[in-house]
Amino acid sequence: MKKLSMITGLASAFALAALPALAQDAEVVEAVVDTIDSGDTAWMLMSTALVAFMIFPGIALFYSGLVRAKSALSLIVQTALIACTVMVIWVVYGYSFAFGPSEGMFFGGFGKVFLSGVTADSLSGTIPEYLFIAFQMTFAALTPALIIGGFVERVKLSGAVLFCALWVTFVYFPIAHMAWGGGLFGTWGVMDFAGGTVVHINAGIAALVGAYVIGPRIGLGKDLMAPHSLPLTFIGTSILFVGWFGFNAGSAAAADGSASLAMLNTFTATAGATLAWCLVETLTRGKASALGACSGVIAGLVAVTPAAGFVGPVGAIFLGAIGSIISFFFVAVVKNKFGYDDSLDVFGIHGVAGFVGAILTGVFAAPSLGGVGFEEGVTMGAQVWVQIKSVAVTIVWGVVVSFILYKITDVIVGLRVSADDERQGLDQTSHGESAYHL
Amino acid sequence: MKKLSMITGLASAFALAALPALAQDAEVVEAVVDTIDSGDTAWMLMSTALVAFMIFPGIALFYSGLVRAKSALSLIVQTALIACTVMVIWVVYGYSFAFGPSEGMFFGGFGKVFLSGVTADSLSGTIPEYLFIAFQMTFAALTPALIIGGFVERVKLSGAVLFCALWVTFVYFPIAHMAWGGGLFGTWGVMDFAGGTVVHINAGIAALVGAYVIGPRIGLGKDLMAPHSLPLTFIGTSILFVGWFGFNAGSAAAADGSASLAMLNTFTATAGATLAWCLVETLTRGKASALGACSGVIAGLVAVTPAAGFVGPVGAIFLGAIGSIISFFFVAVVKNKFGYDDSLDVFGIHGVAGFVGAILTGVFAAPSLGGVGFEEGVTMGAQVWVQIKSVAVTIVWGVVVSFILYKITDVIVGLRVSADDERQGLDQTSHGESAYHL
Amino acid sequence: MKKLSMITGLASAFALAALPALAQDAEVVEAVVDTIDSGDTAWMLMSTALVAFMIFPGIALFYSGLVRAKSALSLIVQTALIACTVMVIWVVYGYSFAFGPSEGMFFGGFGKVFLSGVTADSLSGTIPEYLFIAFQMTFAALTPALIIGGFVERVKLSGAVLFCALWVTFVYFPIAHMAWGGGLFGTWGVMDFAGGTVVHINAGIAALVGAYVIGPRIGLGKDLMAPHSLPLTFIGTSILFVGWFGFNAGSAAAADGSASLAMLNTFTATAGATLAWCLVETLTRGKASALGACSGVIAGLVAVTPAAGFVGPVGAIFLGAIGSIISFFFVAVVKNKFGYDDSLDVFGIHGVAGFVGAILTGVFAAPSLGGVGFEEGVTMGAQVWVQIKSVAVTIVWGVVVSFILYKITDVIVGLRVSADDERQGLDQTSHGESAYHL
Amino acid sequence: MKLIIAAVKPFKLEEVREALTAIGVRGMMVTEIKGFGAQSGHTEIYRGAEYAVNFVPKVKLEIVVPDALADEVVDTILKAAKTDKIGDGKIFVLDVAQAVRVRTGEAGDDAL
Amino acid sequence: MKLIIAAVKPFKLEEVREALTAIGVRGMMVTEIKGFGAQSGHTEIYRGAEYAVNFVPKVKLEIVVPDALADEVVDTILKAAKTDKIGDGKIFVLDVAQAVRVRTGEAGDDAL
Amino acid sequence: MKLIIAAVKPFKLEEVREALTAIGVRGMMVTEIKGFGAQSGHTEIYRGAEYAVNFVPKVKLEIVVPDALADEVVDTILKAAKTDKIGDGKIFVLDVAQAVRVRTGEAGDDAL
Ligand SMILES: Nc1ncnc2c1ncn2[C@@H]1O[C@H](COP(=O)(O)OP(=O)(O)O)[C@@H](O)[C@H]1O
Ligand SMILES: Nc1ncnc2c1ncn2[C@@H]1O[C@H](COP(=O)(O)OP(=O)(O)O)[C@@H](O)[C@H]1O
Ligand SMILES: Nc1ncnc2c1ncn2[C@@H]1O[C@H](COP(=O)(O)OP(=O)(O)O)[C@@H](O)[C@H]1O
Repeated sequence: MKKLSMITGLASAFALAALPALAQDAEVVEAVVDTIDSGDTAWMLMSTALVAFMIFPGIALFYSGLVRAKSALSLIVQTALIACTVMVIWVVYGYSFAFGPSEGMFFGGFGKVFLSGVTADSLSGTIPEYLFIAFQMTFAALTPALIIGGFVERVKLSGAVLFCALWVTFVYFPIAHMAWGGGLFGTWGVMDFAGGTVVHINAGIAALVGAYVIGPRIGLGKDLMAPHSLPLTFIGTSILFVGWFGFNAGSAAAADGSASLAMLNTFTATAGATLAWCLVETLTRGKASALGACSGVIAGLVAVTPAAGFVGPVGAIFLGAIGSIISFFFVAVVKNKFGYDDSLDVFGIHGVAGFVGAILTGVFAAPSLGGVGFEEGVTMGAQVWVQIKSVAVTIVWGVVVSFILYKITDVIVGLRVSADDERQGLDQTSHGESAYHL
Repeated sequence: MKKLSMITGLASAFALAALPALAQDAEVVEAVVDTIDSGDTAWMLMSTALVAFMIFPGIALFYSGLVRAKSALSLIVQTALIACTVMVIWVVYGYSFAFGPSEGMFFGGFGKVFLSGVTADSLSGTIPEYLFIAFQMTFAALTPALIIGGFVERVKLSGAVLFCALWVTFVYFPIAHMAWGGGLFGTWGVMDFAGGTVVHINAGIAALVGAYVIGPRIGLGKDLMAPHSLPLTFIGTSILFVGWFGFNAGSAAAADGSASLAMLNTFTATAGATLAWCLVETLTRGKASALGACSGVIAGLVAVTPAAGFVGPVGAIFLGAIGSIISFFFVAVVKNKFGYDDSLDVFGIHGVAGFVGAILTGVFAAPSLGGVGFEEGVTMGAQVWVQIKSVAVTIVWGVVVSFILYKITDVIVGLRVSADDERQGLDQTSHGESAYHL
Repeated sequence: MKKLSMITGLASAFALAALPALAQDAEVVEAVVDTIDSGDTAWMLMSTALVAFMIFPGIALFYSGLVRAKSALSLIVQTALIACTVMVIWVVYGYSFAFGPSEGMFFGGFGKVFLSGVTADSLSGTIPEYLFIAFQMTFAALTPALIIGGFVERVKLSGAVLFCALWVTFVYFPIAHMAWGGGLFGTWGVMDFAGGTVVHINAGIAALVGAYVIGPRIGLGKDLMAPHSLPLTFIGTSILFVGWFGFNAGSAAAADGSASLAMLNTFTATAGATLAWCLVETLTRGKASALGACSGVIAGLVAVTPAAGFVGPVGAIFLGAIGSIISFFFVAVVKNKFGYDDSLDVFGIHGVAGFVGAILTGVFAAPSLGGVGFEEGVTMGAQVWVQIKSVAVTIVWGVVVSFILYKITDVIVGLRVSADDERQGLDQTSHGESAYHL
Repeated sequence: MKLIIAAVKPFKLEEVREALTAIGVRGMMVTEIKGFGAQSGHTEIYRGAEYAVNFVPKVKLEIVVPDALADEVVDTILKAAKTDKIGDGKIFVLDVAQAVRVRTGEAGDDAL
Repeated sequence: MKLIIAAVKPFKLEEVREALTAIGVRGMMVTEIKGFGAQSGHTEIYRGAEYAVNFVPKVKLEIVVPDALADEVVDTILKAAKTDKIGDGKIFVLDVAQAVRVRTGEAGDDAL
Repeated sequence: MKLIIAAVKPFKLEEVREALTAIGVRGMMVTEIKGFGAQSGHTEIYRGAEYAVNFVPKVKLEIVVPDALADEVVDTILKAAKTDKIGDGKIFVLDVAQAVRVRTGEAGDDAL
């Protein structure tokens, strides 16, 4: 709830002074805004549906199109079951762990397990608490679904689902609490408008660790592993793009100027990033590609996520472009020097553009660069330092805990299918189906 | 209009006492809420677009992917022309028949044919009446499009369109009037938040009768009739899922706590249902499938439709799971014992999960199970009895009238294409096209 | 901004008298409506996302499915890069040229380059100016993306992008200023609710000129050039349909009765147009086709664009049907008599249905035909004459300037790829990819 | 040994395969092809553009069998693929010089 | 009888079919294949991953004709499929022992 | 000249192609086919409906080579395609009467 309170408070204070998101006393804010606003509620209902759209079918299609036809359905089943599992966990204890009433730095406590105490009248800022729960649930369900891009075409369904259930419990909820639930990062005054750290860096790290633990696909670097359907990937990309308006502008938790700025920035950062990726492609190999355009779109969206309501529309173009170019070089050059198989570049795009976005939010938020400015008394240097600190905590936490959870999962249900099953394709061997009968 | 008035009234009374939807004197309610609310209007505009999205392309893709490639386009053309025909009928007389001013139990009368008397200033609760007309129009257009899943790959286009035109006139409008227009079910105090009876049971019944009258596909049980593109079906499923937020949360007719609860329940019921279907698949045959996940999603959405604003988020998980499991056994076991070819399981999923949802709404609405409770003085048993009665009326009406209308259609334009045309595929023979030229 | 002010003013005055959109003194209106309305903002946030959805992936898929598989990705890359380029241009100078503070008839001036002076507090009517900027940006980005349908499978990527950058600067921004920015058409009192002239006629003309300048595809009339995936085209069509609710109902710039009417009309006009196209197909060649249904949908949407908030729901059915039938005959009969290759019928549908819609808006707006009526003292004849005049100016401007810009582009980067590249397909030769690896 | 090539109607594939299995054929290669012959194709119209599709979908079976079995295979396909309508297909027989099984290296009739 | 197998460029299919029809060929089987030969393939790059696609799309025609017609068929394909650029394709001729029409059971040249 | 037809496992295609190139084979035609043989297919279930898919995906290679090269080609494929598991495939050898290169009109071994 605090996330909302904060940003709502921020929004109303917008005309007077631009403040970064920081933890405030929730009760005080609630005393001020204690009636429902139907306009804010309308926008948050819609934003929630938009983020749901990013999961079903956004990320599933984006990923499904990128793998070989024989595993196209496995990404769909994995995404669906992971997201559904997290939704159940969310109402059982996830919401409480992340946004519960406890004053802890890392943990929201058990006070709201089974959503206890919440009714249709409960408010969170100017919107019903049920709606805030639903909105935040979509974030929690989307994030682990991003991770599976790191080890496609070889992971066991049960392994993927179990790992994600553990991961949200021991990584996502604590870090969400730190960032939005009144925990550590909040007390530091981190600026993370829509979850660059909690969602993207977090997922990128877990995917990288997973790619390392699970090992590369059989035939990597030898067999043709070209995307089986780029139109499918493009549909997925576009749905992610449109859904991201709910993700970013919805994070204002209101239908106001801050949401509007976040939306405009989401457009311009994406535009800058897409043009940048295609330009670099053209310069380095003579051709701009459709997968390049899609990759640029995602890189831009990731980069602008923490910055959406804090920077100006022109600054966002540069922010998106920088995130995109660095991701490009990571994916096209750096990655090839290492042996790991982060198959769909979850780390290369979500992780890398996530880092860039988190740091640059602290830069482009400066009023001199068109941003809304820092909190009273905070300098750009100080803000960048806070940004770096919270990214660093996320990385360390993510690497260590994810590694342990992969190992535990491997022991309990196993992480990888047999070589024969992998060669035949997961659709046949794990799901008993074929994607196409044309 | 009454549906809206009711639920709007309900919503504002939410804090005081939880009441099932029941027919009230519309004028009285309107006297109270007679100004437009821009937030409610914003959400209903969006909800209307979301339900439209369920038709174009939601249900069309869901169905199209499930048939063989040679008939992939026929589902698209049929869906489009049926929906468009019903939209025209709706403004001509449909709205009047369903929501017209008459006091009848089964019929709204002719008072609003051609939308006579409606202007841009007319209100329906807190939203413009034009918007209420548009919202309800999408329900009327979607429902018959569901039916055609019962007899795919063999029905004549003209037969399908004519039947649906007759069916909305003699089945949908009367039952919508009974449930929402101040008719029979309303006077009984039925709880049907978003149309489980009017839409899903109704469509399931008509599809079953159609499958029986039209007969099975040539080669059923012998030829490979596997879905030609499960990715297409998954896109359709996801769009149905996202559109359903408009369907369910939009049925609150406002951007408020009731809509928020309906949205959250739509998520959790779907999650419970999807996990349940895949779990049962895993237990019975060792593999969870993509089509299983899609089927679970739909079963959950159908089951929660009547319950959306009445049950609690945890209750919804169970409600979805139960609806899903019963649908699974129906589709995978019971259906095979009979010879009919309800090709895409419209009855098996919309009908069966629709029954389960309608009955269980009367159970899970109990405050002891986390629901919002029954109307003053109504017991769980009494409510369940009302639910059963309205389902029963719908079934009897649907079976009898649908059967007659199929026969009439068969006489006028014919229902089934020739065996040769069926074998070559409807795309070539009815539409002169091929879905793919790869 | 004036567009918004006008229509907002209109909306509030709706109860008293129905007025066509006309240029008013912006300051006066702003003095009246100077506070943000969260409901209007919520709807406009959503409308903006919906129009974005028309670009990514709406129009790209619609076009991509219609070409041969070997060029399927080229439409995606072109759409993406054109839209992103225009977004950058928009915040740099486009918004200023179109909606800037200058009093000119054709040009908004440099007063708002780089969005100078706009903050999160700036309002445009009842919504934040940032949001108005974003909403209008999606129109500016969509329109040139429509044009490329005129010369698919043969245009150079750099040529397409450069042409579109020039075209928005010298055609779109001036005409948008004339229609909505307080320029020429506004002073005439044109009725163009959502941009029939600015968007559709404009794009149709440019496509036709492009098809003529660039020349037909190799093998036209000899090789099989059937759509490679009509399901893809249908998905695109449906997304355009749903996105168009943002386009049309969003053009009310508020969540009110006018938006509701616009939405309802968008439905009924589409229904009329789709039925009409398929009926004519059935009468002329015995079969209704899926591509016919998709074409009818688009023709109806185009025709109702200028009329959306001005005509009645029944009038809209006829307006859509007339636009559809005339487009059909143009595309199926007239076009074949000429040698040009407007490959995806941008002129045949957007241009032709655009003309029909623009003219008929002046007819069906008459109260006697169920419309909201003309401005005080304006007769139907006078209004039709204004509609014709603004269409004529658009055509002349569009033909002349577009032709010059194509020639300039051809000199600078070239417009057409080599015959060998065209034969092999743009995906391989321009983008280094294949759409499918099945 | 003989290579028997047969072009038949797609919906007859299963029936033919079963009939052949019944007489002891243990392997074949199946390809989806476009057939051209007496059976005419169809016309597709996309908006104004009309295309004559001159080919009809068929499946091609290629079966290598010992000489002794060849006639029976031809007869069996003849019977199973027949619908008595135009476009039922053709069967061609060619001589095969050698056959080898990859897994074992067996050659000649043993490889089949 | 002869079986004539030809691999040609896809966009030449219609031209070849028409030329063959003109000289009296009444049937053929057409398959989309991946060709490998002197004409080189191309490279595709997906993000960092580069794939050499060594095959070039071709169509394969299989035509059975009476011995007397074989040379003319070969010549006709030669002429119609030629673009004088690398990758124009190959024609192979094989002996056919027997041909049968499924619909009628006719055998030999009558079946063609 | 000989026509060598081989049905092999799809993921072995690249290896076989490389091995053949190494011994001087300069062309081939590759087709995706459905194989039927000792290797059994699989079952797919869609809701209640169960389908036995009796065919296994294979690729078919067709290579025409001078008589002298034929045995080496067969041996090379044997080695490269082998996994020692069921379904490794078959190789068939047929006589070719004539070969022509479309581009140049060259005939016989020169055409290969
Ligand atoms: N001369 C031929 N060479 C190769 N294939 C042929 C030949 N004639 C026919 N076919 C194949 O047989 C199929 C059926 O032949 P068709 O002439 O249409 O009917 P029918 O077999 O009834 O005479 C064709 O589609 C084609 O694939
Ligand atoms: N020895 C061969 N055996 C079978 N098919 C061949 C052979 N050589 C070439 N082909 C086929 O002919 C096509 C064209 O051959 P290629 O060598 O590329 O060009 P060209 O015919 O101009 O010499 C190849 O793609 C392949 O399908
Ligand atoms: N008699 C045959 N004629 C033609 N193709 C055959 C024949 N037998 C096998 N094949 C092909 O070889 C493939 C492998 O054969 P199979 O019997 O499954 O395994 P194995 O080669 O290990 O004995 C089959 O899928 C089929 O394509």
